[in-house]
Amino acid sequence: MAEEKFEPKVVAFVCNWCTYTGADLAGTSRLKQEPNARLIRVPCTGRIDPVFVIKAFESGADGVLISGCHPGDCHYNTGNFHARRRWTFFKELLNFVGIDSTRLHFSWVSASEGKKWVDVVNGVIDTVREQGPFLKYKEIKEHDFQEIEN
Amino acid sequence: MSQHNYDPILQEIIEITGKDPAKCYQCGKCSAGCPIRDYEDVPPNRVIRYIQLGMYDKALSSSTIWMCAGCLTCSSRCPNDFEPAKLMDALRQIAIKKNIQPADKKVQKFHRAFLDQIKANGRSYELGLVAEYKLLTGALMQDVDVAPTMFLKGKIGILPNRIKNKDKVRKIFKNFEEEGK
Amino acid sequence: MPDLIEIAKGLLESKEVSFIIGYTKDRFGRVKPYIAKSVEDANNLMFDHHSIHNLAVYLTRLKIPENGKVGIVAKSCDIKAIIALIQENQIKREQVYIIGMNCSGVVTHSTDEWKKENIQIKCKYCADKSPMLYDAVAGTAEPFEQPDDTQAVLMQKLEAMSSAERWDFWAKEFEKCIKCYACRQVCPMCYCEQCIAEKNQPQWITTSPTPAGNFSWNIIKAFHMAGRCVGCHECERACPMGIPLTLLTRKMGMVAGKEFNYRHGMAIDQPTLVGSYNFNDNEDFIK
Amino acid sequence: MKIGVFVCYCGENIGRTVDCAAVAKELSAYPGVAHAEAYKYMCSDPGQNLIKQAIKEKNLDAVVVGSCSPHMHEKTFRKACASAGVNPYMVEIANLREHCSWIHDDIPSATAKAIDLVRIAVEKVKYNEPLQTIQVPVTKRALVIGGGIAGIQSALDIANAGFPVVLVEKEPSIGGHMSQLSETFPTLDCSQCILTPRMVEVYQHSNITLLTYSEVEKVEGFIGNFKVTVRKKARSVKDEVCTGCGLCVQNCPIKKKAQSEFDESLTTRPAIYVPFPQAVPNIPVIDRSVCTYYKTGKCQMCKKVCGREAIDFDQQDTFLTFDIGAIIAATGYKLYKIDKKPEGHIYKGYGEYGYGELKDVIDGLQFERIASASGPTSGEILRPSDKKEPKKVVFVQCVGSRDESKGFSYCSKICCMYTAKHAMLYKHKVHDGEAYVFYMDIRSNGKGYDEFVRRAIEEDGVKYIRGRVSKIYEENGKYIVKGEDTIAGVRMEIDADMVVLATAMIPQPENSKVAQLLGIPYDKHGFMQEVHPKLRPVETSTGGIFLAGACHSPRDIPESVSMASAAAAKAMVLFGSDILEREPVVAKVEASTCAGCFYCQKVCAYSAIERKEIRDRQGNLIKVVAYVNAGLCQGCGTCNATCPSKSVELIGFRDEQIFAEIQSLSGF
Amino acid sequence: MEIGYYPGCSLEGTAKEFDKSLKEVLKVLDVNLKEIEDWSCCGASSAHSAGNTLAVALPARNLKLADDQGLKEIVAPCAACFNRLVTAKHELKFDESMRIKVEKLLEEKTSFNADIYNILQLFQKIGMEKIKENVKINLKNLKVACYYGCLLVRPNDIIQFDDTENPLSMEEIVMASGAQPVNWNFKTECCGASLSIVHTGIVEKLSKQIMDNAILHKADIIAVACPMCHSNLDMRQLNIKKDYPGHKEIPVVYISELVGLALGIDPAKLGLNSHFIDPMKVLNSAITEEAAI
Repeated sequence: MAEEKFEPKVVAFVCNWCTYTGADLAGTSRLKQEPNARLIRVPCTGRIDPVFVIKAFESGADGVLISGCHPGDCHYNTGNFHARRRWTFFKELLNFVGIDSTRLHFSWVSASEGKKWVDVVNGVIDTVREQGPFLKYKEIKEHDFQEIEN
Repeated sequence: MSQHNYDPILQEIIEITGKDPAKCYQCGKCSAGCPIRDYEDVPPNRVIRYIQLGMYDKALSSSTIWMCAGCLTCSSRCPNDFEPAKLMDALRQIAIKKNIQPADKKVQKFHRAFLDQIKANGRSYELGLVAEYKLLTGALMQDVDVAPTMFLKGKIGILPNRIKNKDKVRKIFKNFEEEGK
Repeated sequence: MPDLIEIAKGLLESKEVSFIIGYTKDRFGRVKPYIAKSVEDANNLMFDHHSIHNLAVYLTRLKIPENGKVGIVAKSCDIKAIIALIQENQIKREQVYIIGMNCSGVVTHSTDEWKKENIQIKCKYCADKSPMLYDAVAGTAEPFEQPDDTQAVLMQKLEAMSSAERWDFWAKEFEKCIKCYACRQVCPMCYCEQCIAEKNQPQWITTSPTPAGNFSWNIIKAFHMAGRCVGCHECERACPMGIPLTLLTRKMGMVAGKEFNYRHGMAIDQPTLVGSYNFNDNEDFIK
Repeated sequence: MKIGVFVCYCGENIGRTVDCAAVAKELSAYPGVAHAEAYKYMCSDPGQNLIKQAIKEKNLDAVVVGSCSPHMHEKTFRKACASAGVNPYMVEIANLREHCSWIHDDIPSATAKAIDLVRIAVEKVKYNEPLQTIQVPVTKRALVIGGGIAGIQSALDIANAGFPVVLVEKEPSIGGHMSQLSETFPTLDCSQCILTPRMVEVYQHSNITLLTYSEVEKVEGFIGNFKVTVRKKARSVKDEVCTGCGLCVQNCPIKKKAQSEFDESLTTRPAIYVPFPQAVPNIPVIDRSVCTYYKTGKCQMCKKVCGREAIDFDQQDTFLTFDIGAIIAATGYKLYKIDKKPEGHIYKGYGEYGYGELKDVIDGLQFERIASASGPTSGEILRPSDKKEPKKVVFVQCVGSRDESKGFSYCSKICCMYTAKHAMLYKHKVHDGEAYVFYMDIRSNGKGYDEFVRRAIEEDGVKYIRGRVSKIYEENGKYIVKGEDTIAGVRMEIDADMVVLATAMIPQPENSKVAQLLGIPYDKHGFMQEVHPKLRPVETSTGGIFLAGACHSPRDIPESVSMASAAAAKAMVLFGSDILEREPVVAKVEASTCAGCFYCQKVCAYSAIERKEIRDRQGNLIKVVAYVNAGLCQGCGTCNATCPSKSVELIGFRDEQIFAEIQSLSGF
Repeated sequence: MEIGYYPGCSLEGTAKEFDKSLKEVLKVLDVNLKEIEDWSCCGASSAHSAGNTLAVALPARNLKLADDQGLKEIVAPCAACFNRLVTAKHELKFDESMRIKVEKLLEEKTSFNADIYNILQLFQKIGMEKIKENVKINLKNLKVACYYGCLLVRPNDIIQFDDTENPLSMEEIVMASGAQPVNWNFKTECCGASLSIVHTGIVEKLSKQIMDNAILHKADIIAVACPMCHSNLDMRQLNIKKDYPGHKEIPVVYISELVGLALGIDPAKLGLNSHFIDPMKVLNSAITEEAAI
């Protein structure tokens, strides 16, 4: 993937009630965003399993964003609280093995924060673009394919 | 802490008292229970109000901060766990630093005299204290009536009790004065 | 160490427990796990610097009947695992008779001789050398010369590195992994009947020992230990390829301590870190 | 699997920046896609017909629509497909408008993105499975806990709508605190006069099962299907035979042993008693803690005088169970007492006001009783200690309320109003008396409320002093009230004959217990928690359980009544249909792989995870596994992500589906 | 029982009799006092007008001395000293940055393990029974108003001793000594404390109010546990009598003196003769009826 101009792939796992709706609002308010993000809708941040993130990187994502309701606003009362603990560990772990906060991002975006959503998404995309393609992960992935082939 | 604590004086107050004046909602319970209330030019709650409004000079120049007897009645009854008595301490300390003319010179002089005693002897020594204080204030005639009886009843020694390691205590004061600068 | 044996005999005699999981020396003098079923067996029980295995793992591997009861010889680090297992409903408190050992440290490999450079890292930063939950206590904890916490040093070194350097470090380490799952088998906290690694619908983790597969396996394994690992270092001891697995688990432990000032397996009634939350948990990392 | 892809131009909305035709074309070649087309308005009738047609012709078994946000038209398209024979849950929406065309300008990249979005949806739908909405039957019977004005209102509303109601009250009579009040603000009409008819109506209502002197013991099940056990405490009087003649009460030799709860301890009552004359039901109860018979086995005076042989000393508590569809909690409040509290209590007492040991320093409800025509002084204002008429009365607001150091941060909301009322009533009855009110702020936001307070000040000459009282102590029959008027900045020391403290409103002590029974959250004070402060103020996080009145937060009669009616309405919405349709998006446990660590149970906010024992034929326990109660599960999927062995799956968002979505990205 | 002793400056001066009586009483109750060697002033109310660090450093020096001299528990009879010592200990314990600043002032590490008792707590430790056993003189006709003042009970969260508004521990001791405490309203009102020398007028007024309330509640005598309170009530009464004609005088004694009296110790040894308002008249009239028991 040696393109002259690198366009990052960002996968965003968002909760249905706050962030997805916030993104809808951004749309209805016609707030322009960079086209690099792909949203995957889940009911609640509580549903998002760290294996999703790993899989996303394996599938060629250069950056991952996870976003849900602000604490206290969770449609399911406590889902985001449990998620928050999960991420505290997971981001530390990934950082420890070399995937730092420039690749993995978190945010709380409520249904009314269309503007914030735009800033977050564009922010993430720009940081990831600066980082360039996630070659290191792609290498080990490539390696896999060869192994499987032969 | 409240939003406005970028203000240096306010910050110092919070630093000293550990309490944010914004906590006070001006119920006046402190003034209501203050034993010295009748002798203060400004009610304690109003002193706090001045701080809230950033009118520090008004607060610092009030006699209230010097009259406060430190009985902590206000602190123990305050509905917001804000401690007015601590604030008074803080304001005194600041007033001394900024050497603002206290509305009540006598109290400040007394405290100075008291501390000088400790500095000199390691312990306070009433006769010396009264004497020095009188020199500072010129209230030479005060307590003449009780003093003799005090001697008779052996309540005041003629000589101060000094401690062995006066230097230790002096050091504390020295370092403290350094700290101020 | 007579008192251990006496306790064991008493238990087996009175039939209070159906057997006792402990340590014994084989004919070559090597210490190995041992199950004492009879009073005679009890004589073979022993405990010393070479009793390194975390026997708690057997509590889930051997099926203990609903109202059965077994004895187990356990160091404080093993007891943590037992407590954790009770918290995670793998065994009932009344099903185990814990013979807590006052521990004075163990060697890294059962064949090592007892001297400073052979002492396990975990003993270096072990905060509780005497049992925190037990039915009986045996042994005496002698103070011993602490080994240097080389792992902590390495940890700091890693943290000082750039992300890329860290990545390379781990890429090299994980490359060694042959997916033998010894780390999993020996881990008392890995009691799932079907591990996520075996789940194939969908297959989150590539089973073949390829770089990507190894990466995801080791990461997920470490993550599943977050807030649950009791730090017995058995995984690393068992790893035939010498991957420094406890770097990861210890890191998770440090996060638990730093962020939630929590240590797993300290008390049965303490709420587990996973599964509970606090409204004011730190969230600086969330935009 | 045959998937149909339908791309909507949404007029210009999508079409302007996304080349919809290209998207359809691209997708038509995509594995699994049997049909792909684009159309101007997919949500329009012709649009929907296109879909139905395609389904029939190409007999598709799954559909992906690239259109506006699923929050807009997911339902529409699901319906359409259902009518054409495709299970509605085999439909996925790709959001090409809000998440693509409206936020991008550059056509190529927007189109490329659109293609990805549709692909993601296609990949997901491949793993969708036909689902049926969960249908639970609704038991059309309501349980109302608490027989105060709120409970009464809810019960009557529901009963009048034709649904059966079980009303449970822990005291011997319904009526709650309102029955104790003298007159009510801002109209000063007599509380009893407006309440009593309601109480009687409840008693006589054919749809209401009234259980007084009873408490809820157990609550099982879920919305529409609760099973509730009620403990009917032994009254020692057979309610079915008692005529309420009152002979037993008159003849009870014990006259002064027990303090009257109704008169707030200003009077005493016999061992067998009816709380107050207008009590409903008018059936006495024996207070076994003071009755001589239960102490010594002697007396039985009541039994002797009862012509109907209604007295039954051996009566036991009985348990009744009901099938309930909806529950309304209306457990109400009590007044905080200023007395010394044990170590570690969440509230502290007021030593500076005498720890409640000063006889003529009373609280609001006690004053209500004194001012009430049916009260101990028949409405004459006389102070408790010496029954003299106080000429100077001080009213103190915010006692407890808004006092963090005593454990309260909140405003009790009604004190400003009832204090004004008290002062007014006092002035009306003691013309030459002086009334002082110590207040911090006057909060009189309600219809006619502020006018009411002004009236107290302007017409009745009540003196309002802005400041908290620092100390109250007794000095030969006078009560010295030390305060400060913070407006004038002057000290106010008043020697009063009586002091009335407007003490904080706190939840009934049983509140948190009830909340636990119902499995609904409550705050640190014990007030029950609504699910959304603005849009769902009477609903709780547990479906089918609603809140009414002061069990939620301090509130006055009108607010309690309207909240009660709101709760009743919510319950009746539930009763509007025979079955409850719920999205099939719930968790499901794979028992064979479940290791029984029950982390899922720990993270579930709805206690939907239960324990199930698995035994072999001999009945030996093999293991204990998690089991999801689909009735309670709300479908957040936190359990799914938490489960280490992935043995819990959230139907509709199963791992396979999300896995497929993620993997589809490897292409882009 | 042995216990460390921090007399404080006043007990060497105006409050000599407090010191004397306490020592006499403890002899009888076999407690021996071990005075902290080379103790220095606690800074009283003046230090914290000057600066928090100074206000903590001065007591900190003494806490250190106590620890160095191996004293596990110390009693500070003077309420002001007690208050300063406890407050300082609290600050050092819970305020890291304060501790560091203070150690700068002291130029040495702090240590503050000793438990600090006021005189009432000391009596509680000794036990009411022990006192009752040793009572020789019957004081049952003596009505005592227990005056705590401010610093014994405030700030409650730090001092954690008795109730701020209506403390009762001194009453217990009075009852144990056979006298009867009266219930009154000014137990913890302030006497003006350090304003004594500077604003004598104020202190006189406050003290008068306090005494009047005690008298109003039929007290024959006021018991105190604070030198400040004592001098303000006792010594100032001379002026009060001048400035407020018709002031009914009431003797003011230290709780230790009262206990000592009950234990049958010679009043002179207790220093009961060194008060401005002679308490002996009242005391004698109270005990004449039936002397020794």
